[in-house]
Amino acid sequence: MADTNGTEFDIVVLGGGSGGYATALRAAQLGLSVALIESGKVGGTCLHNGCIPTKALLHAAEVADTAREGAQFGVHTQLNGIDMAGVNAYKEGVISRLYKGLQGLVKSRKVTLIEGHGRLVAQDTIEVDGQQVKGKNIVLATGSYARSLPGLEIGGRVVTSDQALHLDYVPKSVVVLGGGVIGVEFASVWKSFGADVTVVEGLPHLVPAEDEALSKALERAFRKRGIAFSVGDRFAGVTQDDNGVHVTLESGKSFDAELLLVAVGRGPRTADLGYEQQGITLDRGFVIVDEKLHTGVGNIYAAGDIVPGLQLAHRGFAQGIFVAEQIAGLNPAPIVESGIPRVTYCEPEVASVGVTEAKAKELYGADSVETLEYNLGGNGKSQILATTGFVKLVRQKDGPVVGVHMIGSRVGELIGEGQLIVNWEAYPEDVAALVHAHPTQNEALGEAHLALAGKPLHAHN
Amino acid sequence: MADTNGTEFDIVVLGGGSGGYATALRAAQLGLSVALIESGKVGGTCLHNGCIPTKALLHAAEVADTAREGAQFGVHTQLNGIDMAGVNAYKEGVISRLYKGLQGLVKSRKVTLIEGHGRLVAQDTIEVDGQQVKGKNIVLATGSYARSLPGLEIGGRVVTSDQALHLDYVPKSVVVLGGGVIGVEFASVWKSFGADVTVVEGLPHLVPAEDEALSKALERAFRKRGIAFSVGDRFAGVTQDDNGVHVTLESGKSFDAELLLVAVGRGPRTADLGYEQQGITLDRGFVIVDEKLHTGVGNIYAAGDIVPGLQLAHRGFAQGIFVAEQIAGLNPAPIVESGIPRVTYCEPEVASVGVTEAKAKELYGADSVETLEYNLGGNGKSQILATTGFVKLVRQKDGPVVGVHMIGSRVGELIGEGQLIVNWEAYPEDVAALVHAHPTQNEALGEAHLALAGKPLHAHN
Amino acid sequence: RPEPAAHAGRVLAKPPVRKLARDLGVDLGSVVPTGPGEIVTREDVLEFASRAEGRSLATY
Ligand SMILES: Cc1cc2nc3c(=O)[nH]c(=O)nc-3n(C[C@H](O)[C@H](O)[C@H](O)COP(=O)(O)OP(=O)(O)OC[C@H]3O[C@@H](n4cnc5c(N)ncnc54)[C@H](O)[C@@H]3O)c2cc1C
Ligand SMILES: Cc1cc2nc3c(=O)[nH]c(=O)nc-3n(C[C@H](O)[C@H](O)[C@H](O)COP(=O)(O)OP(=O)(O)OC[C@H]3O[C@@H](n4cnc5c(N)ncnc54)[C@H](O)[C@@H]3O)c2cc1C
Repeated sequence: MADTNGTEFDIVVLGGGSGGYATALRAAQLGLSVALIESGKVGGTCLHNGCIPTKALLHAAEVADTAREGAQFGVHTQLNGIDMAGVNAYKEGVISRLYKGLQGLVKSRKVTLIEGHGRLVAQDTIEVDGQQVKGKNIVLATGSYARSLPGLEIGGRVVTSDQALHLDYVPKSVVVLGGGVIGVEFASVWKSFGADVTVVEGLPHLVPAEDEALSKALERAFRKRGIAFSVGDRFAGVTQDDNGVHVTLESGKSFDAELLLVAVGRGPRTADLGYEQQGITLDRGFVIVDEKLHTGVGNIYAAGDIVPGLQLAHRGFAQGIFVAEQIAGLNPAPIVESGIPRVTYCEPEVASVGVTEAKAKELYGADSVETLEYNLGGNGKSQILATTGFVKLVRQKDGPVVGVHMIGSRVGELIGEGQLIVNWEAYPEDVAALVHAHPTQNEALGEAHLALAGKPLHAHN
Repeated sequence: MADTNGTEFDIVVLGGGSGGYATALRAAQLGLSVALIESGKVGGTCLHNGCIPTKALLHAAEVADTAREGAQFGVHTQLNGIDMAGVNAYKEGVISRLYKGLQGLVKSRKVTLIEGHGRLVAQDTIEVDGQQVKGKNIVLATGSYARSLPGLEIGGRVVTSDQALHLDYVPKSVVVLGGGVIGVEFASVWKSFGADVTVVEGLPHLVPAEDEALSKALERAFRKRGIAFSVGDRFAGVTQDDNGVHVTLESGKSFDAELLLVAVGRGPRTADLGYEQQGITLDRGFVIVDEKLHTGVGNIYAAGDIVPGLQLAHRGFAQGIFVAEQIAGLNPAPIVESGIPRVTYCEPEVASVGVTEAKAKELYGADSVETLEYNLGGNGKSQILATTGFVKLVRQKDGPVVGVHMIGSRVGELIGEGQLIVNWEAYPEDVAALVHAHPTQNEALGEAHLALAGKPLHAHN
Repeated sequence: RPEPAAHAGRVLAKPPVRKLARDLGVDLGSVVPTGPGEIVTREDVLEFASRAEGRSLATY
């Protein structure tokens, strides 16, 4: 471990995940001295057990689907099977290349990386294996862990994403508990890999945080793909034996499968780290902060999944950058949570930014909201990809576009454009004035804005 | 044919391709009476012999590549061959669905569609099969045809894209004359389908209209894919017999192949249509217009490929919409040609909007231009897709981003975001303030802008 | 002299300028547009913000 006795850093960051390392990298760039304390691997959940490995699995799933469905494009392809060892080697290869890159960055920016488990022991001190690391500012970024339900024990055939990412076989059948982002992504992967999949969601819809139109469309798409699901019926219990799991719901319905994936959300990793002792306010384990991500205690800030809100890696990046700039005195503009883009990488993909129709009506009044759906049936490139779906826009009447919601293969990449539109408060007319490249999928965004501006081109009035 | 004797339309449009039908649809929407004259099929080159069929072939090519390369992702896939009858059926299926949609639109907007070959016989009259169609305004949109070189005759084993799109077999080997958009797209398709391909380009680079960095990167990528090419050496001649073609270049180099695709650009379809007789100025066949697309003669406008500039379908749409709005008196803002996005759909894709580095230096002075390249090696999603490439930004020093240039698999979809940035004159800081979704490819655009704004996150300073 | 564009319904500004104004706490409707077609430019917003800052400092 780096010997830091006697040094006082400008910033000490606890936790080297998306939120923590972004803080450290940006702070170092701004000329501050930074210690980054990490007990596992820099990169955290996202790189090692989250975003990256799941998206590698999803790409392997896409490859499998493509080979399965080549005939419809006139290409004689064949899927002979999934080699999970090979899939895992590919996945680990991607992680290790990115990990190497990140380690290089941390080093080249002269961040002092301290390996070990840290605890907050004073308002300006983190203790790591008996060593005191002092900072003028402290940033807490200890991230999250896979939650379970009361009485639902993880073990054996009952797994979370942590174990699911390391399976060395494709299960014959799986029950996925939770129809949120992580649940539907794994459901999508396993179905493509040949498993029988049933998603169980207690709320009335899959991806319940999304605009209802997207939820319904995803349900239709899953039905078509043969992914079974049950909504609006809560988990009651599970038993397991050598043959598999037996899952029951409150209604009495039950499902048998080889495996149960518990994907019911992620809890903040804030227990036993000395946070409360220093006066930090926790709410159900989450660290409460103000608009500037300050905890209200000393010079202690927080970033990433421990802060209530969207649990997304790029929100962590944004908060990390924000905190570093705030500490450096740059007075950055606060992050607007609804302006953060959200992508669910199942097949078909779901992507959104800004507010849902329901939320917009709540904010602006039901009469002051206008929406428009543009069907991908009119979009040449989507036809070529043989995908269906739509773009749904939400605007304030006579005002800017406040929500972009999409479903369809590959639409996740269109959210880059969507986020500029929403965050820059563009009017439909601003977008409609710019002709989109033909034939692309992003053209569907253009067409939707043309239509919302009252001048649809490839759409009926 | 619709009986239009005696009617005077607000607008008569000659040619029902991208430019013509966009004019007609927009004008009808604005309450104008419109006649649309088309000798072939509404949709023109783009729908029937251009954008759509080529992109269908390119998608079939992607499917083939995916099946060929599944092992690297741990998926046992196999490519057993290309069934050109199947590929063509798929392609025709896409076209016919979109064609049906377009016909429905034309009908529902109450555009009078007149089938037949038209000629301009007076400043306000088009004659079609002896019938006089009169309009207060005339819009010429007769499009383009595949050009050849002097002395190079099309026929037999020497084909243009028109024939290439209808081949019922995969050639063993092809020489592609022309390394522009159409040439490299066909080269990419045929290579993926298993042919030996050689591209011959007289200029020093492939895709010579692009920023040189993209040209060079595409050349590297083609080399890696085993697509042979020769640049900076002009075509001298070709002979053909039962076995194939024998192509020679000015240097004396020669190539043998089963087929020669001539893709040396597209000429305006303006001969023998009465244009000059009515006083319209042609330059090498192109119709000369002012900023408002007016020909300078009567109320005659022009749109699409017959107007000098980018020969792209969406430019045709934009010009069509512009002309309709201009005639309707809406006084639309003139189209900035450099703001039109450009995508080349070969593998890897090439996409750009705004000006190249060279052009920017010419416009603003060599000292007033700053550029930045962000390598897709640092982009998680690109690593997952196993693609390489980069995003290159060009900005005016202390000014807005004036060019976005990209290469890599699937980057064509990122140009939607690129075009907002360039056309809305965003500063790197404007984009850098918005965190992009992780892990997407559009994140690379975000990272590039972060870096250009002086605050790289996942990149070295 | 040109009037602020507020009353004309929608204030014209390129979208990134709109966002810049919000970040700087500038009400676009109070800015005098100098761009073509009465569009509020980036410079207009920056100039307005610096004048506003000067004023608020002066009242201390
Ligand atoms: C399966 C899955 C898929 C996901 N997919 C996506 C996706 O596609 N896109 C997306 O945006 N987000 C995704 N996420 C969410 C994303 O991973 C998190 O939002 C992100 O990792 C949060 O970053 P963080 O820095 O807050 O926490 P973490 O990434 O959890 O990092 C916290 C770090 O702190 C360390 N640490 C904790 N306590 C201590 C201590 N006391 N001492 C020392 N070190 C400590 C941990 O070892 C860890 O490295 C996914 C998550 C999962 C589980
Ligand atoms: C192989 C290929 C691939 C392409 N790929 C793309 C791409 O991916 N993206 C892109 O943006 N562009 C692409 N293009 C270019 C695009 O097709 C053209 O830019 C677009 O079609 C131009 O539209 P237009 O209306 O000017 O002409 P056209 O589409 O050529 O339409 C002209 C129409 O007028 C009709 N016509 C002509 N003369 C008469 C007459 N005297 N009387 C009656 N009717 C008449 C014709 O039958 C035709 O239907 C591609 C072109 C080719 C050849």
